[in-house]
Amino acid sequence: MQIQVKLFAMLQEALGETVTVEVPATPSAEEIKGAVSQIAPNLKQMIQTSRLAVNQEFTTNAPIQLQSTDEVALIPPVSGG
Amino acid sequence: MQIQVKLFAMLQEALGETVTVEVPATPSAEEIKGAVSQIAPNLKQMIQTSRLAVNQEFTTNAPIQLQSTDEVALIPPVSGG
Amino acid sequence: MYYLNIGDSPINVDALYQKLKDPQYGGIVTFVGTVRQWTGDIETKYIDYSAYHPMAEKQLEKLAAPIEAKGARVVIAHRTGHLELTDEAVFVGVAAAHRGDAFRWCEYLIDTLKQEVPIWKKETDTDAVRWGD
Amino acid sequence: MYYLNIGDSPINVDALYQKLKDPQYGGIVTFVGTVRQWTGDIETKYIDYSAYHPMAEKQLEKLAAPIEAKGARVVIAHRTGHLELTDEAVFVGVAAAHRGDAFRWCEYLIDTLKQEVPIWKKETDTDAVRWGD
Repeated sequence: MQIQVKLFAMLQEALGETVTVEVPATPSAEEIKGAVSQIAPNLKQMIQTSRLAVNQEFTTNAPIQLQSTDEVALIPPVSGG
Repeated sequence: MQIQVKLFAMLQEALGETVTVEVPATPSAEEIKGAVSQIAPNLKQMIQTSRLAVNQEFTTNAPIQLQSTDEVALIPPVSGG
Repeated sequence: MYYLNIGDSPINVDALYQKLKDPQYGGIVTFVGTVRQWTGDIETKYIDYSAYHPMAEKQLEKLAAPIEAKGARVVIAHRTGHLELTDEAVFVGVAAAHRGDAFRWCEYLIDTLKQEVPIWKKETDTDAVRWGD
Repeated sequence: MYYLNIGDSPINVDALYQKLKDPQYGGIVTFVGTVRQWTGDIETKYIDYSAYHPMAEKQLEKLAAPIEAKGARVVIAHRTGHLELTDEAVFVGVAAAHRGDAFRWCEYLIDTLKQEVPIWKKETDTDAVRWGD
């Protein structure tokens, strides 16, 4: 399935607010991160250290039951405070 | 020797700002507290739990080389903050 | 009830402190993080903060709710946008009946905020631009 | 340089906080103790604080100097006289380069103040007058 992934911080500066990627049904977070890495191999390390959020909740390692309306986001290491 | 002892808090309310007591030369803090307790036996427990200060420094257990100009004070358990 | 805010307006420390005052609390601990000039040899000129709204606000609620459930009050504000030296980036305040709790919970909240709340810092230093820290 | 004050004027939290702001510090931790209404079943009406001047000020200096020697800034104010519910009795603030230090030192200062500084609380509760706590 095709999904849009929201990006933030340095990933957003490099790639824009969202990228569209092709992922398997019920993908894992790793598979989604891998699909984004394919678009931007030079950012692979940053993408690997990012966390995935679906509908504004951090995901676990479990396969994700994605709906087409779900909001998927890559969260680079946070640095607030 | 005769010394004046400054009092504070509940001791000051009960006995006034100072009391005059007779103490041995180079008295210990315990001897000074004992002399004040003789004036106010009903406050003995409070006096025993107080600390002694000479010239606005807490004293140790050592004998005190008192001068007649020294400022001696009984410090009841503090409760600021 | 907690008060949480993430936005571009300057942080009004006094107004946030006033929200923590209450006859039922005796101890108020606050942490304020400001933009510091030097980090070792690196000199910071200014910082821009961005956030993932409203996920960042939801994450703050998850932090604040368990502390409030213990009977304390929580106030957290994080500024976004452009900040100059000494500007307040974050305010975390806890009012509690006992000061030990207030210290513990305030430190827990800022430590956890720095791990779990999607806010990012873009630091413009005299030698380079740095993301995060 | 530290700022220390013991006196009858109301504590101006915002003015004291401003003294802690500085480009060299990134973390400011403050503790404020206010007059609390309930302590278990005991209801407090008001509190009068008294101090042994200037021994109390000297004791504060002894607390503040070693913390300042570590490169932090210390601001402490204690109010004396008549205080009503929610009035600020004490303000202890530490600004430091790192927040962990600021938390540790601020808590150390208020804990030690409560042991070593000759200030006394006379609490007028609805049922009785109590010295100390």
